[in-house]
Amino acid sequence: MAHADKSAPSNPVAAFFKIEGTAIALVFALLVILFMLTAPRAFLGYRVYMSFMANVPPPMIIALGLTLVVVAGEMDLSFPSVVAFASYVFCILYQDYNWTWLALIAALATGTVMGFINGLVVTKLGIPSLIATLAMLFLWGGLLTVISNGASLAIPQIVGDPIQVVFAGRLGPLPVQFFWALGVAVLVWMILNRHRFGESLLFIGDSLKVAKVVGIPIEREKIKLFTLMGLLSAFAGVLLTLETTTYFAQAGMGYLLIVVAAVFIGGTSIFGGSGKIVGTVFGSLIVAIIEAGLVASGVAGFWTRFYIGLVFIVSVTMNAAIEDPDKVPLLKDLRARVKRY
Amino acid sequence: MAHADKSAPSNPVAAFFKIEGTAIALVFALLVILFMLTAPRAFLGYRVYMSFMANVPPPMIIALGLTLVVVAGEMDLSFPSVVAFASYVFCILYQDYNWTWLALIAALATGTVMGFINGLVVTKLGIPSLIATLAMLFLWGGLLTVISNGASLAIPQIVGDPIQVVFAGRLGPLPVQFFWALGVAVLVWMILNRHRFGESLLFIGDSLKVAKVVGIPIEREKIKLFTLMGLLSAFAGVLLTLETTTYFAQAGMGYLLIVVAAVFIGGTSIFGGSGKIVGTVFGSLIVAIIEAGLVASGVAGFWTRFYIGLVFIVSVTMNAAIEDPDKVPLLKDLRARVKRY
Amino acid sequence: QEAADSGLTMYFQMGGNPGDTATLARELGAREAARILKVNLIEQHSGWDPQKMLVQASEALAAAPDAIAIMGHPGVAAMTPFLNKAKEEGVVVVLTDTNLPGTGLNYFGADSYGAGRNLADLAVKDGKLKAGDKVLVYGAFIEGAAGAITAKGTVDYLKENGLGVETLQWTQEAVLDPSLSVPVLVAYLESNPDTKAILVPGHGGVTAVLAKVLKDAGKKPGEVTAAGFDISSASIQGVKDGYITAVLDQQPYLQGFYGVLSAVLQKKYGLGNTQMFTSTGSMTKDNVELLEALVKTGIR
Amino acid sequence: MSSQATSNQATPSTPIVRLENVGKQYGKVVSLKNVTLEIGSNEIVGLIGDNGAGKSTLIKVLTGVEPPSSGTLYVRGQKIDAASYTVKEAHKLRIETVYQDSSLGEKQPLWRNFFVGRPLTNRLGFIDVKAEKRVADQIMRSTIGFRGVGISVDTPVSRLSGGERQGVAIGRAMHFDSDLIVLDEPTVALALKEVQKVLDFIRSIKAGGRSCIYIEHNIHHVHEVCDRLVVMDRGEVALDAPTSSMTYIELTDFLMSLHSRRPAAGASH
Amino acid sequence: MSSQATSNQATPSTPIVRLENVGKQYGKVVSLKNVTLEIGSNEIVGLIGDNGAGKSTLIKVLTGVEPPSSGTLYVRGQKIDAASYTVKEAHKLRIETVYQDSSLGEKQPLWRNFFVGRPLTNRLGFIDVKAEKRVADQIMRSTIGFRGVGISVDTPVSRLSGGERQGVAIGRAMHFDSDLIVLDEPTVALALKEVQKVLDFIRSIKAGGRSCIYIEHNIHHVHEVCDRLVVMDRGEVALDAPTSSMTYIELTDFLMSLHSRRPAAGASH
Ligand SMILES: Nc1ncnc2c1ncn2[C@@H]1O[C@H](COP(=O)(O)OP(=O)(O)OP(=O)(O)O)[C@@H](O)[C@H]1O
Ligand SMILES: Nc1ncnc2c1ncn2[C@@H]1O[C@H](COP(=O)(O)OP(=O)(O)OP(=O)(O)O)[C@@H](O)[C@H]1O
Ligand SMILES: [Mg+2]
Ligand SMILES: [Mg+2]
Repeated sequence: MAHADKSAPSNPVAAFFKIEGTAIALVFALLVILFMLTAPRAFLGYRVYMSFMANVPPPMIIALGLTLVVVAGEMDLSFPSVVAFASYVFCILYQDYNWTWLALIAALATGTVMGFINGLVVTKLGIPSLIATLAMLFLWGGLLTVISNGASLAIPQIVGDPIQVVFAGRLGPLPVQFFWALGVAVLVWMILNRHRFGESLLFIGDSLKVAKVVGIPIEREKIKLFTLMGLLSAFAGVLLTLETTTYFAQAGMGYLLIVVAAVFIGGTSIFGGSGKIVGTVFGSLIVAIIEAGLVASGVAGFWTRFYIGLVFIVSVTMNAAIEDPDKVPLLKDLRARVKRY
Repeated sequence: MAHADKSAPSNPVAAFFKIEGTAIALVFALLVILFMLTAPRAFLGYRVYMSFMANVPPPMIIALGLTLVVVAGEMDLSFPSVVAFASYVFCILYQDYNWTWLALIAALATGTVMGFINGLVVTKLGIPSLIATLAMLFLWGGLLTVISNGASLAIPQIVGDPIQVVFAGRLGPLPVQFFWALGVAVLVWMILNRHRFGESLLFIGDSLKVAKVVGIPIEREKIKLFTLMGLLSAFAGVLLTLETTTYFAQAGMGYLLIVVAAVFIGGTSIFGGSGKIVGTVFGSLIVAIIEAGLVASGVAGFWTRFYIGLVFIVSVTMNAAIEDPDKVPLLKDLRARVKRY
Repeated sequence: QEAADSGLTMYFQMGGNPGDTATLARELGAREAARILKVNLIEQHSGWDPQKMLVQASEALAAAPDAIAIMGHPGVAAMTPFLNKAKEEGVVVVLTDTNLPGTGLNYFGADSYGAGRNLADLAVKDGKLKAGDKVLVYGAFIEGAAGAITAKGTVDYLKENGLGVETLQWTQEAVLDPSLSVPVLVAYLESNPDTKAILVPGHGGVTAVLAKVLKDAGKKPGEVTAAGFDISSASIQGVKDGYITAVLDQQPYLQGFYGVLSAVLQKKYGLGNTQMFTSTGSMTKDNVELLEALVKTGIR
Repeated sequence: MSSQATSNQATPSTPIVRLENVGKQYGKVVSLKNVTLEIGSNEIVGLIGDNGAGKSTLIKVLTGVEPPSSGTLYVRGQKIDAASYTVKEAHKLRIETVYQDSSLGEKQPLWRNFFVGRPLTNRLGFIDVKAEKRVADQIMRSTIGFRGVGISVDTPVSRLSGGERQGVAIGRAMHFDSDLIVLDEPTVALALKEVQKVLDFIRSIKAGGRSCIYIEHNIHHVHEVCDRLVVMDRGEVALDAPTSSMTYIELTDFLMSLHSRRPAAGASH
Repeated sequence: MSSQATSNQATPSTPIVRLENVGKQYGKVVSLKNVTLEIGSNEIVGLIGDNGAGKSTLIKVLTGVEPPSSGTLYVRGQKIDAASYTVKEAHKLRIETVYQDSSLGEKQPLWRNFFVGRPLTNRLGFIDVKAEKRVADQIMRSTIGFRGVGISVDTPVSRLSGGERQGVAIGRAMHFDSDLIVLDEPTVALALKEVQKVLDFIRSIKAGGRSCIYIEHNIHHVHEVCDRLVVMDRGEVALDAPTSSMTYIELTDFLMSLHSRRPAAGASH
């Protein structure tokens, strides 16, 4: 039996950064401080933050759902089409039929059904989810164009409607949707870490063989997973629509890389079996803040994209290094060498 | 010890479809036949095929490289920027300095160095390759726009130059680049299935723990892998440039989803440890033919994307079902039920 | 009467993705003309990728149709081999959206460069901008990208008139999901409170969120001049609310319609070398009500 | 070859499980061939045989991990529908198994591995983490092997030594007290003292009136604790007899002689 | 506690490997503590101890899988640089290991698993597949366990039974004839006859003038074939003595008494 080394300094700082999310929160804080220094006018005011809080929720909610999907060792690339579909359903029902709460329910139901079908395709046809959902991205997107006839819709009249106030209004200057996103984050955290469904996902992602052998109904849980992902994407779509009061045919497509980046910057492993919900929350914030921060800092035109890439790499590396320097091979080597000589 | 069942009919058809690539080749053939029926005007002529053979090689070569990356359980999303970078280097050296073969070498060297750096980022910083290469996609892309100032270049004068004839000329009606792509396919197949480097990749993708324990130098092999991927992407970039005689700043970006789709339609598993080179070749062809075929068949505009998604799903399912019906849970269930009642 | 029974087969490059905002009206126009003229219309979509436009042009040619409509994004040099081949085979080639100067093809679209200048001109006049005022141009500055020529026109005009021009390249993500550009532009305005105008040369979606940007940045209607392209329901609201000064319109419906029509006419009667700028008009406070109805149908 | 070809449904107590002509085929490989076997209540059955004889496969079929290719399965006299028979179903029927291949989620903490599939939840399905940790800790310390300070219930399985892992799997089986406990080479990787605990556990199964299937290559152990011996050979049951009918030496001789009596059929392939 | 505290570099034949004050720590967990140990040429050393005592960790350090946290490693008197010491390096130094955790690529065919890391290649690095298959087939059939028709060298490891897998790992060790062969619980999952083969193999190592470290919980086997016994306890060497100095009974008693003599230090954590 091994010993806990009494002499090993039980470093309280190191222990603190073992708590879920503290490391990535620090990275985010550093980024904000950096931008406060380089772009004080924008980042010392409150407006920029309000704008983030209004626009981050949709991708953040999707990223939270995707985190669960990744935990189970799967992928979902079809969410942009689900976002657009839900947005369309909501808009058209609101505009043409004057539905409000029912329109919300219909939109969510649409996303849920789409997610359910994604789940069926993945489990019943046995197609790896990455390619299956890529195909569904096209399929749903195409279907939507056919149904909507490609039109875009605007529902400016919704501003002030109770449904808009509840989901995308302002509490003072604070955009309400941000609290919804935080609510979803708490819920998803609870599901993953405290609910039997989350436990199933953890084991499914860890090893399908083990999951089967311990009696987890793999197929059913996967279908539930994709269904939930559909529901969350649809909710994101509705929030987006309520904030912009418009529907575009490509709505959601721009989120594809962003959401994927948010999940993995948050520190969730692509190999499944573990997931960091708090990480995803901050990952979404980091992804959202980078470009605005760079632009406000006056980074010259074409350099922005270069720096976005750089900040991605630095953030991920710092997140790992703060949690445990040995996770970064370069630092590990350095430490080993310093120790030796 | 188990017995081989003497009574089990050793079905020659089933055996045939166990040979690598036969199933996916059949799927491709069926697709071509389908389009011959729905769009005889285009698909009974030879010219459509010449057009494919001229345009498929770049994404096919990248997909071949990506297959190796996926075999090792990694991802590379940075290739579009590498394609563009190589294309730029080639064009500018050809145009401004009159380099020809040297321009080719410089372009390939550029891609190789970029791939090498990708490899360093993945191994030395320990960043998961999906997010690392996504970051590098932005970083390299940003750098290129800065260097090129966002300009496009055209080198129409290269038509007829030996370098163009060798790499993108025509043998009768046949585009030479297709043979280069096939050559790369053979080479990559040999590397994966017959070379020690390929064996290392197979074990690395299968289990890092096992790879370490059997003495595979994981870090070095991964760096080699990303370097090779960079080289192949650069080669694809040069072929692309030679065919279109132009460099676009966004060159390669359109390949992102296409190449990923080609690899996974080809049947390579996202979980690593195995890869189907022949599958990737046909996967690339299928991806290329779908849209053109649907368009030529007169599928009404809005429906195209819907059908692309559908054909993806049908192709992947058929590929699996032809190889072994039990791979498709739906068919397996059906068979079990039929057997029972 | 004869022309109406054309029976031609025509490949038509529509631009982005099926049904998206910058593509839809062109599709509808082309389909309408095809219906009337009994043209077998085959639609291609490139996602605005010049590379893909080239590939699709060669695929179209391989199918030996009567006519092909292309776009000029790849540039003259890249398009020349295709044009030569098409000529050899007697396939009629029509251009829409972006011109290929010097090729003498039938062209239907905006004078992109001129439209860009026009946008700047409108903004300067309506927004009463003076020399030295700081103007942000948010658009595409990468050659070959959709909107790059327009952006150049805008920037050139502003510079010629002595305004302080700042350029900001939009991202691929923001082009697809314009709401993503909101925090970026808000951050810019916060950092540069002396900005007098934001101009968006060439993107309906981004134009549509301009009102939101100004609201979020705490600007009052008219405080910062905003102008952009492509009339949409959202930009109509922006104009009504006074946040958006002017929206230029390229009337892509006409590009689709005339594109097909001219191909038929050229094939049947050899009537070619037509060039038409489909619009120089714009939407402002004065005509916004009138345009609103048409937008809902997808025609504008 | 099976000595129990005739049905014995006439016995007063119905057997806990009964396999009837069960076959299992993986592609061309036949792992089980016409196996008929039953496990009565309150008996410890030793399952032995060569590597690859089909022992683990038999267990997998029995516990719902793999559907049989042919044949029928009865639990307490009830015919089981192979299509819907899963591990979860087996748990409900009070069959508990320690599999030979690791059945632990490597990245998951020990306490989750302990309760996975059957967590302690409230009505909404939320897990009572504290209770789970407490119980897991208790079992791990009091029964199988964790006395040190290096490991706690929060340790992920990937950090455990080979024996410690096996300990978790067995502890789990001990906790979920069932009517039939199936152990597939449970003592593998265990140290001396722990092996004794496993044997004691098997005896306690018997004492508690429950049943057990015990797979083991150490004939010594099998002979020591089992009531009945079943020898498998190339997918078939080669022997099914009470332990008392054979001495340890006789059994060893029988096993050694198996292949000379039945030469490998057609090594050509 | 270690009985070999003093250096014995003065012995005529330098030991094959020598660990000096080697420690290994995983985060807070100390798996090895100041271990000093050497393996001389042509000796069979039995390494025993409780689950989690640190045996496998010791092996991993010794064979380049994990770098030690402290201490030094000598192979044939040469100091080894921990930073550049890898499994490949160990292979070059003619150390061959069968690890406790599976070291087989599940999806790969048997023949690849046999030669991986050391394939038979031509000068360009291309593998001679035919030769590899032939050799693998030969070893698998003639030494460890595959006589049936179900399995061939093309079978992926994931389809093998537990014992068959272990057979592949041992077969590999038998083929690459080395100076020091390390076996971490090699008989696990093996059937009676195959266990005998492994023991015979160990004897043949001795006969061939080579050395072996043999980790095993079955004290019987250890006592039977080993020249020297090393008992590990909580990361330290608790005993290092020639087998002849202790009878089987004495050894068992010693092992059983270990923990009563050394109560677990500070179970509070
Ligand atoms: N998934 C599978 N696919 C193909 N063959 C398999 C599969 N699983 C097991 N087999 C084969 O079935 C036979 C029986 O395997 P099984 O695991 O039941 O043996 P076992 O008696 O448990 O052996 P051991 O004592 O070595 O654990 C073996 O020859 C094995 O190769
Ligand atoms: N990667 C790791 N991280 C943390 N702790 C570890 C790791 N590997 C091993 N340990 C711990 O080190 C101790 C020694 O483990 P080791 O595998 O060496 O034991 P062992 O003597 O081989 O036991 P067994 O007989 O059960 O195989 C164990 O308590 C284990 O929990
Ligand atoms: Mg077994
Ligand atoms: Mg061990």
